[in-house]
Amino acid sequence: MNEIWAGIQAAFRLIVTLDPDLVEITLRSLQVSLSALVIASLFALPFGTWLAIRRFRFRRLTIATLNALMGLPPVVVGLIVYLLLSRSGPFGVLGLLFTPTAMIIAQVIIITPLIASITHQAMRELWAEYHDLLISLNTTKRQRIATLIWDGRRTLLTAALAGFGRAIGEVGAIMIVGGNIDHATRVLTTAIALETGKGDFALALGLGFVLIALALLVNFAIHALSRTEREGRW
Amino acid sequence: MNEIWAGIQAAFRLIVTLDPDLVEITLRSLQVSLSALVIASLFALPFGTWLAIRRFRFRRLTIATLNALMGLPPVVVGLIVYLLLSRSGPFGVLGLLFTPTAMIIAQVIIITPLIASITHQAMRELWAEYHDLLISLNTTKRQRIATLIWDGRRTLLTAALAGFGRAIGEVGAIMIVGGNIDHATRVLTTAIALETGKGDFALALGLGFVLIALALLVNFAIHALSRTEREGRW
Amino acid sequence: MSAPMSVVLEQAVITRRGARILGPIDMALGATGFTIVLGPNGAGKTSLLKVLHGVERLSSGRITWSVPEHAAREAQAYVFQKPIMLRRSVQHNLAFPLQLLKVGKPEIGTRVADWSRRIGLGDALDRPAKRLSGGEQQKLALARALIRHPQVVFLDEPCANLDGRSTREIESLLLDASKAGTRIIMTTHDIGQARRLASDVVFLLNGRVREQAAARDFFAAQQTDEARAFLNGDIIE
Amino acid sequence: MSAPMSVVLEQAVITRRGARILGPIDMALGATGFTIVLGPNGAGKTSLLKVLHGVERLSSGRITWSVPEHAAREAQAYVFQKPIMLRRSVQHNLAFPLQLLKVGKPEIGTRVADWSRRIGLGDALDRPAKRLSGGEQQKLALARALIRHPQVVFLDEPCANLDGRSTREIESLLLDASKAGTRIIMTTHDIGQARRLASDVVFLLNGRVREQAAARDFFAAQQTDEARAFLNGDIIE
Amino acid sequence: TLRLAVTTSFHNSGLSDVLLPAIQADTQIEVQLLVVGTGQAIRLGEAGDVDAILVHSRKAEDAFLDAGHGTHRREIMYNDFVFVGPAADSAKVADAGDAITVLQRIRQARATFVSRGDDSGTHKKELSLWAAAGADPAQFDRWYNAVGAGMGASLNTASALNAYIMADRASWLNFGNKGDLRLLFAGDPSLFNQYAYIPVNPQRHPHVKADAAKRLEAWLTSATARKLINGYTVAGEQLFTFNATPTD
Ligand SMILES: Nc1ncnc2c1ncn2[C@@H]1O[C@H](COP(=O)(O)OP(=O)(O)OP(=O)(O)O)[C@@H](O)[C@H]1O
Ligand SMILES: Nc1ncnc2c1ncn2[C@@H]1O[C@H](COP(=O)(O)OP(=O)(O)OP(=O)(O)O)[C@@H](O)[C@H]1O
Ligand SMILES: [Mg+2]
Ligand SMILES: [Mg+2]
Repeated sequence: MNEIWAGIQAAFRLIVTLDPDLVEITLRSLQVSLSALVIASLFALPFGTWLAIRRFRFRRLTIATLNALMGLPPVVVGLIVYLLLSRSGPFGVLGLLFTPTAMIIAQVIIITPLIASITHQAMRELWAEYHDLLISLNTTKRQRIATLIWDGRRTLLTAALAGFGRAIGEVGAIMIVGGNIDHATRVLTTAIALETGKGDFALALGLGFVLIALALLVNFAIHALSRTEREGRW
Repeated sequence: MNEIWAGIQAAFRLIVTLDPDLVEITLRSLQVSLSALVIASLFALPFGTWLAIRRFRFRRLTIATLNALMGLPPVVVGLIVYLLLSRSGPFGVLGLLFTPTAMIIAQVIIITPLIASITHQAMRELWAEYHDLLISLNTTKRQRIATLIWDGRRTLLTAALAGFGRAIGEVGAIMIVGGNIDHATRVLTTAIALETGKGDFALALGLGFVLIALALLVNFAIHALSRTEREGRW
Repeated sequence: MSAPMSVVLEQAVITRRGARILGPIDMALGATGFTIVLGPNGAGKTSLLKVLHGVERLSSGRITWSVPEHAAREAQAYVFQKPIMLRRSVQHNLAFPLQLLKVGKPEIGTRVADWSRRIGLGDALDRPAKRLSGGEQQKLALARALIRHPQVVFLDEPCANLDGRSTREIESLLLDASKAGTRIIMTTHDIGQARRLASDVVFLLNGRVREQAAARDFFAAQQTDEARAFLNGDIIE
Repeated sequence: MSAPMSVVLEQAVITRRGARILGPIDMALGATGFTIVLGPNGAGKTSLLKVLHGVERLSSGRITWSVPEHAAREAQAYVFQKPIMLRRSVQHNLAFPLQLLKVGKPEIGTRVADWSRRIGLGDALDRPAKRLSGGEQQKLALARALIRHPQVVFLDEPCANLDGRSTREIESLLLDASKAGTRIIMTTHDIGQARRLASDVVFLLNGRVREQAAARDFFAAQQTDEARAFLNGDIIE
Repeated sequence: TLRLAVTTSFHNSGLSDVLLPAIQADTQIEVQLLVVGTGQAIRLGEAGDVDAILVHSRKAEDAFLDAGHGTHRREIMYNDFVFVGPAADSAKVADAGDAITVLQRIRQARATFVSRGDDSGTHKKELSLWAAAGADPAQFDRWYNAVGAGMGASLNTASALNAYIMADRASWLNFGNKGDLRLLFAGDPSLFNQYAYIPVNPQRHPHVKADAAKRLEAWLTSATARKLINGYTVAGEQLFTFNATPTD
């Protein structure tokens, strides 16, 4: 119990003293997760939308699979990415292992299905609404997807935020491909895992609270930017 | 590279031989994650819907917070639950630590915000559509929520599946509160983490593929039940 | 039949994103009669009806029903300009308002059968309501509103998409209801229909009540040029 | 003006979940004229128009335009029974079809200004289209369809929610377009309007073409009792 | 920079925080530590993803060398394992003569016991001791918990279960969540824990920084290292004993 209190104090101390290590790993966490979010969205938003408007033979199968991939175990993803990037793996020569890039790659793989699924679900509604009009205006597939993404951007926010949340809190994969190397690939979550292992719960919790604060900050910022709630029919 | 191949073989071997340990931890994974999903949905679906229909002062704040909580780092959740359930903690007397129950509790905390956020986003659309009618029919809050959930059940599927995916693949939290004790709290993800630590990548991957297969199975089953794609305007 | 329901609007105003879309309106509607609200597109008819019914809130001013808020809401029904179809079958759409009142299953069954027949959808009970044709949806919405036997009914252009015969049937149905004491407040762009149904008329223009009179007097001689122009389908002012 | 567009339906049928909702229809529509499709609610008017336009697919049978599929689609426009509003402002709704064609900004600006004025929404350019009144939305949908100067226009009850004056304006606007060579295929429940506009009439019943004739002949003397009953607003058969 | 795979027990000791800066200063080598399980450390070496490994599991090390993944094995230092358990010490292990007896008493008392169960050096050591005690953990029931986790995680579990556990002294002393666990038994030579340094074979993996690895080895076996290692104490206790044979 008092550990939780100690954790809050630790978080407070870390923040007010602007502990340089903390700042470093926090920025790295942000950098990795935001990059992963951007890259994943570039695939996932169009793909999810495309799934919503396109009817083809194995559509249901594809969607079910996509939903299933939301359950990709991070550790396994990490392992596979590790094997691919490992020196003895096919992309070993790139020397990406144990770098932030490797962590971004792993996280992209983890969050893309999540973002795509939520996008698909949100876009089906909008497509049902726009279907006749867009067909009638003789639009190209590309134009349809663009229109839906643009007009549905506010609902897509949730998809993106879900992806970011999954990324920023993820540890299993980046631990393996990043290696949690001090001053190189250590991020908040891996640091938390480390301190937990040392039994230093106060510090672990402190870092955890910092991470949560970070997530809150990002979300408030994004919400402030896109005035989500102004939307809707009221 | 060949490890991946070896992993596929391992998965195959594990499945065909119906390795008793595998069956045990697989069933435990299912039991834990499905229980967590059901419990979380019981909170999250009504709450997310309530958020969509209710306008109150701190609504935007609440939603932003909810979205942020999608980023709860599993390790931290695990740590807090651990502290609460440990003998020195307030609920120590219950002796829940290192039991599947503890793992379920942790996972419920992790996936509830995710399910609630997606629900909220999906329900705003439907509420915009039903708003006038439900107000006009002088419905109670309860009736509104019930109506929305029922008529929106197909879109809520994605929310539930996302929650399940997050739960079944999660390792950070259950490792701490479950302890990965053999024959007691070991599940697929913790077993994978263990084998990875041992350096037995083939077995780790094998278990990973079993896990993915499991997720696919569950998703196909659910999709088969609720004929999602029959829905829509076509 | 319970207490009669009259309503009074005082300085009622709706503003949306700065623009005033309705009011200020001071108006009283009696407990009986068949009021037709007329006015050009965008005059504020729908807004007025929604305010009276309470689905749209006033930005300023007061609305007071002769009976307590709750009782008023209980006894009212509204048919929206764009039919709102529940994502359910026709019969479940009809049953919905009754289920909310916890009416017994058999009772619901008989009433649903009765009304679906009246609107000519007796053999479409299991069709998804959203797939109905425009006119069918409008009729379904009307039936769903009347199935509760409301004391006050708001109808927003209920016959806009109906064919000649359905329109006639609906009109006679409404006249019967009105005779039976149901208070009806309705908008329409069909002047002929207005003449056939109205006991009194409210003429809206740019969100304000321009004229309110008994139907006979109104159609005989309009007090304002705008009303006259409107009835002739001319450009107003 | 490019190649004239006529169309032929052969044994055209639409079935939805087992039920046949349209057809079998054999019908030819010439490259010119103002065709009014009449019929009771649920007759299949909307379905027929959608099939002709190509937004609804045939379950069986053939539809053939005199010009290649693509050219046909390019030159057509459709005003749906329920206006479909993009979740954008009025002006962006108007600009949308032009943007798709990569029309230059200034050109778009002038055309949008022109059309918004014509439908009396000149001072509502920045309002969200979804917040417009029923009639305003219908007029916006119409303008959005005509802004591309299509050769063929399908109109599904375009005046259902319009006031007398707007109806008149739209009618004259359509007549001008028709004279200018635009092919118009339209449904309405307003017989008077049908008389004023139609050059020829298609009378649908239960998804089948019951009668097809020049407007003059049709309104002078219907070949079938059903058509006669329909025009009198009587119960059909 | 040079990548060195080490085991959790070594990292938890905190010694690395003392050594790395010194290494940086003396040799300009920036050592990047990968803290992983013993098995994973070995695998990282085999794959050539690290330039050297520092582990404590003789069998695995020899296998690694026999397979030609490493150039040679260089002993650096040792620490020792200790038996930790509830202050109450229900199994009365505190006054046991040697490690074997400790285990036998725990088993007779069926006292809750937490095992790493992750094939790590520590775990292998524990198993060998059980074997020496003539017992097979596979036969044990509920009181024996193989948690399959790192040293720290296992200690957390033990502390929560208030159970007996075998840990390396370093991890134990640095462990922050002792609860009412106490160090009950230590000192039996059979509990010594030899750390060895193995550079990854450049013939196998041309890209590994062989010379840096060599220089690091030289430093690790130098007098400076001796001073730092022997001088490193936690709570006043010396953790490691330098026992490298200096290069002459
Ligand atoms: N939420 C809103 N935001 C902005 N303007 C609105 C909103 N709702 C309605 N308006 C405007 O208020 C005016 C009145 O709308 P209303 O729907 O009451 O008109 P109406 O009389 O029903 O017209 P119609 O006969 O076309 O149905 C319209 O000009 C409309 O654009
Ligand atoms: N997707 C569908 N599934 C099942 N039935 C359908 C579907 N679409 C249309 N129908 C039915 O087909 C019939 C014709 O529909 P349609 O919309 O063409 O009628 P309409 O002539 O336009 O009627 P209205 O004058 O009311 O607009 C209706 O009875 C309708 O219920
Ligand atoms: Mg209106
Ligand atoms: Mg129609």
